[in-house]
Amino acid sequence: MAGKVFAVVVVLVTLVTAYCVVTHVWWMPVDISVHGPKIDHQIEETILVAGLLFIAGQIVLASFVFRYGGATGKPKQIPGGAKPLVIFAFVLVGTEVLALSFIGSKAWGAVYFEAPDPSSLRIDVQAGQFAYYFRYSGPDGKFGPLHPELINEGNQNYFGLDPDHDPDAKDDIVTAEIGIPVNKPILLTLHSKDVGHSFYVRELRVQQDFVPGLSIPVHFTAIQTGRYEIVCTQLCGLGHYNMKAYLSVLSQSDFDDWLKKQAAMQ
Amino acid sequence: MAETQVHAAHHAPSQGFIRKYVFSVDHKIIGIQYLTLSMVSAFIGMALSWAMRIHLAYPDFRIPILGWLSPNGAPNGLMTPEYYLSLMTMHGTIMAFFVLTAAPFAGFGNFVLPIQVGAADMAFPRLNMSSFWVTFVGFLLAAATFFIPDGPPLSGWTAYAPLSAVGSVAGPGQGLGQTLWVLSIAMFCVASLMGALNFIVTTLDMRTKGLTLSRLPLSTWAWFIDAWVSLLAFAVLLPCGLLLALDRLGGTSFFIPGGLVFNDQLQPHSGGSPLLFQHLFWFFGHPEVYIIILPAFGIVSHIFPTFIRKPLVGGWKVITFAEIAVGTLSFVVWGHHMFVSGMSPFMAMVFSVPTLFITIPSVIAVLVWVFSLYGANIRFDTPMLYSLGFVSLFITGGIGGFFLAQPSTDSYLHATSFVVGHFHFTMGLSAIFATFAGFYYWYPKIFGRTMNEKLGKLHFWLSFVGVYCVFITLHLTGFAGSVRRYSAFVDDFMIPLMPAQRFMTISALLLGAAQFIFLFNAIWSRFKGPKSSDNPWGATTLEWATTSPPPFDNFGGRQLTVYHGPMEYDDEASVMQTSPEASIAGT
Amino acid sequence: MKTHQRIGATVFALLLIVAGLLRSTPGVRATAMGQVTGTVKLDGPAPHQKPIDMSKDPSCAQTRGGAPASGENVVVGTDGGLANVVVYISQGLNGDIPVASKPVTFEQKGCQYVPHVVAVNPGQHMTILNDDKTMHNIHPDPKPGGGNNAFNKSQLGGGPSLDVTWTAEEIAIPVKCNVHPWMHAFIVVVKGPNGVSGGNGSFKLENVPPGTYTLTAWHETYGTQSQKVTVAEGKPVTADFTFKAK
Amino acid sequence: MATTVYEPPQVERHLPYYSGKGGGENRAPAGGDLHAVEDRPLDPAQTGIRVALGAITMSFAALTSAMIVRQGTALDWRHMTLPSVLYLNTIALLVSSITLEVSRRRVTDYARGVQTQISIPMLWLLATLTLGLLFVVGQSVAWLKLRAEGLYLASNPNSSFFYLLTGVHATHVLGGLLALVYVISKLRRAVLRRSTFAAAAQYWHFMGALWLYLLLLLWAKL
Repeated sequence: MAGKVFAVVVVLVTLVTAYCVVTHVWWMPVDISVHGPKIDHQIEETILVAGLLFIAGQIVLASFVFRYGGATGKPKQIPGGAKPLVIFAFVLVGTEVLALSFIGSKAWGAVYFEAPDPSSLRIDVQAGQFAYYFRYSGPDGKFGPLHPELINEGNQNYFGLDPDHDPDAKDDIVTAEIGIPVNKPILLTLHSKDVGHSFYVRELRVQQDFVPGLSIPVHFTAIQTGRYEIVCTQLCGLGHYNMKAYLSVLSQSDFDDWLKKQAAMQ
Repeated sequence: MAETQVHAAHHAPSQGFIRKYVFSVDHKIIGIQYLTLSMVSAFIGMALSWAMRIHLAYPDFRIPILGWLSPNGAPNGLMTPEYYLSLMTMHGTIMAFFVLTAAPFAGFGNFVLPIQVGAADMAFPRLNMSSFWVTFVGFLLAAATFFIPDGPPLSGWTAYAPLSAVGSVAGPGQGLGQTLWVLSIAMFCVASLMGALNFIVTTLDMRTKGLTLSRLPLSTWAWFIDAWVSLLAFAVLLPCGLLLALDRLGGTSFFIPGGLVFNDQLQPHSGGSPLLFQHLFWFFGHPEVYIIILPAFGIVSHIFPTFIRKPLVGGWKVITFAEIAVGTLSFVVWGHHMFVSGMSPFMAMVFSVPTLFITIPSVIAVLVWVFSLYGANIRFDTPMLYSLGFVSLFITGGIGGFFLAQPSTDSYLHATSFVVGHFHFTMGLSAIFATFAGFYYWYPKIFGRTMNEKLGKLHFWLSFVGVYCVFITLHLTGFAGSVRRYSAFVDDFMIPLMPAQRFMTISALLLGAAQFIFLFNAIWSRFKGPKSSDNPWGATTLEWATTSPPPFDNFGGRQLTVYHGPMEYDDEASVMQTSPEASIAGT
Repeated sequence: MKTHQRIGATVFALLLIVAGLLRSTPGVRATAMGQVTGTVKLDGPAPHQKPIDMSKDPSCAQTRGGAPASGENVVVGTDGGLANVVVYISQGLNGDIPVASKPVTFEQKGCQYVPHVVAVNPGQHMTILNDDKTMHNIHPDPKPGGGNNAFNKSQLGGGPSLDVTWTAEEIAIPVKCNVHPWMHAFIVVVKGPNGVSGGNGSFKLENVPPGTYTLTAWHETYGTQSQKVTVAEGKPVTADFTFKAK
Repeated sequence: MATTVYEPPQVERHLPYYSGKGGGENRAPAGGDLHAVEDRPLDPAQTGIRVALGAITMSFAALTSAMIVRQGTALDWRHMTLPSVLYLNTIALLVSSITLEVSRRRVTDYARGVQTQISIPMLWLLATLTLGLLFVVGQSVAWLKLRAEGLYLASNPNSSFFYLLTGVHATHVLGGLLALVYVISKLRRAVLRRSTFAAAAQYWHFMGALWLYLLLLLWAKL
């Protein structure tokens, strides 16, 4: 009896899970980046491979439990013993994981091995407890050097710039929201001023940690205008859940206006 | 002469309550002490998860006891974000170390392993006693963080530097609380090293006559392999903790880079590497999840043959070699925790491959369990139900691994609730289910009484369904980009997921409530349960060849001789390992 | 049982009376206290105050009702009055200086601190309120070893108020909210009567016992200025300050 | 049910780790006579010490990799000159290994009946103990020297690692000294098992080798 119930429960759970995944009850948001489809494709590929293993595993488990629960008489082993199982694991699962790691490496390589476009718009991103700030180089195209000892957030000097002494820093534009032009390669440089943080934009399919002491480049191209959330995914302290910023993907002309307005506010 | 006295002392039970039950060198008492400690820890950890789940789904609900417990962290029962993170940190720490590492390995291992190898005790009984008491002090240190003004640390069980290294400038709980946490973990490391050493030497040197390695029960095999993994892994966590402690207390900069600014103030550190911490931690941290799951493999493999009335397919070899492969590979996959941490993308690929390949031995283990059911005569006593539940949970959990082993898919799913769902299935609940299986299985041996079967089954069904309701939903919300370790959902993105959050909370409350059935059953049966025979399951290994509970030196001075492997079953018939009868299953 | 209660009630009533008598016999003679009033002005152009971008937390804008926020380092009124200057008696107060009994309130409103500069006596109660829908953490950072304890506590939107006291005198303990990094304020802990200049630069020190004092004005950007004043019984004295813009 | 009675299986003599060799009986016999103790099979103490040395190796490997990573990534590394007393300490520790080995052979002779006096190995043991103590004292002299130069634990990463590695190693050496004291007390009462002595000696030699390695690591400016 218990075996039959167990089998039914396992099958039910498997079907409900499969249904939820296949019908996308809760699912990834729309993809707005050039590289994103590769990642989405890889996720689908993995769902296919792993999903088949999941369903097969649970159903076989359930059916054996259903069939052999409470049986009597001389028990028997599966014909051929363990050899076919081990071969199956090595060949089938081995092929699967090889294929996954091969295709996955290609997807990964296409995203992360590609050198950033030299014409990319460079934006400096700083994370701190518990906010992001962004810096554009301004007309001179140069970022002023950072002086951590000058950071004074109350005076809104979030980066520790010294425009009085550093000419490069004079026209740097610091913003609380990141605006980017659509269809233009973007190169972010991530650095943290205190602890580890992360830069996660679900729609961009980008997640990258900020590691204190390191400057980490991230590049992408957004292909759809709109306003998207950037959230922190690396535990950074009490305000972690509330650490976010917005990414505005704008048309080129809107972006130019936006940046002008930001420059005027400095 | 001195040696005679030592000799005599070893074989005679100590007198007096303290020496007999508290500071006892008897491995059985120590095993029970470990199990009790982890049961207490499990209920504490569960209570913490309840508080967190309630807060997540019903942020305005005033949790009654919480306001009284911490007027600072939860004024009027409303949790502050820092208190949520503290509870989360302590839930992870208590569950990962004091429950999942302690119960299936140190708890059952201590009680059962020496009996299964036919020894009178562990190789080093006094070392064994100290390893429990050091663990206990570690537990007290961790628990003490709840009672200091600043509260427990909030940097998660992974305690990433520099958040965990710079001290109280990083936020509440990061002062004394984090220091106590580091000390507690260091204590746990020392205790685990002593325990692992004892397990290894006992298995190597203390086996009784005829008990070759190929005749070891599968649970002993798993504990033996596990002891090696934990010996090597905890030997790395200990120096890692030492470096962290020096950064916190000695002003060094191992993990703290220069130029950090907290609250507009430049910190006096330079040159440290946060990634170094992550590497050291995960070099321990990934084997740690196998340290947790390998004893579960062993317990389930040990229980299966008894209740399917035949040997496992492939005998002792296939499953054991799968365990060895898993244990070995676990040391070369730690980088998959760091795909998004600024590690070079090439290294990410290098770590991805062994991570994916570790599924092969895991799949072999699962295939062994599943296909052993073929042609079996399955008996559904509670231990077996829990073992079957373990297999189902482990399959489900393993599937999630495919997504997290690849850097490309991980870059979306990393740090979402998908990960939380994944590790709760694979190492959390799987290991808990195996622990329950072991508990129902060995309970008659430990206490000489049988647990109530009806309550046990009720406990199983509620737990099994509850686990799926909570943790599958976590996977699904993870696909939707729900970020883990958030104390409230203020993202535009995550507010639509609130119904799922409520569903998980209600399921988790029910799942937790079901555990009180177990608690009641365990305590009630201890005093009122029906007396058990020496071998109630018709099993074959040495622990069933002695009385229930076993005498002080396990076999009453007998030196056993072993003639068979551990899986001599054939429907109703079975042959004890100690019996000189002919083999019926050819093991 | 009854008798016990009656005895208890009597003792309690007696205690109340004694306590009342003790309270009504003040240690200091209740004389008519003096008063110092004045205005703080800024000489020169006020520096530009950057507007604050609060887009990080949309709920801030909600509470503000759309009013834009800007920095508060130098707040100058229409007629050059300099706000947020703390005026206090730095020398001349002797003996047992009474502690103000009314608690000061310190609010978080629209993701800024109200007031931006708050003066408080050591031992005086300070009530911290969060009127916003979002969570703030209150993170005062006094000088180490100065006698005041740093703390870092979060307060949920509309959550219960916090009650804080400071133990030692300290000119300007910076306060921050890390969730909204632009939020900053100063807590000035000084003994005796004090006042903070308002939007038009005017301030008022009440309950000043007669005597000659050094009056000091402190501003977060422009530093301190002092002058001598003599306060007579029951008579208001005027003292003005002018800070030079940099 | 089958009824054939099987003989107990043969115990493989040459592969002790692969056989159930009756470890449950593996206890010192009554009487505590050193000559009788000699013939006992391999003692868990020796296996235990080897396993423990494995764990210690792992810990120092972790510290080494931490040091290499820390040295490679940072610009704040200041190479320092090692205090010369370290070389004297090294000699003391190496000589102590030799004296211990001499003592161990004398104990073997004693057990075989070649030697009759227990005081000779005892003297060698005491010499080892003294040299070990000298080493620990010498290490603290090195610490004092660095302190006099103004190099503290937190001064720079090189000094941090110096204090850390020498400190952790010295702690282990102190553990070894305790083991020697235990061996001496057992020897005094003539109840010393050769395996116990062998285990302590293995640990002690390992500490010497470990120190040579650490010295090389600290000396080489990687």
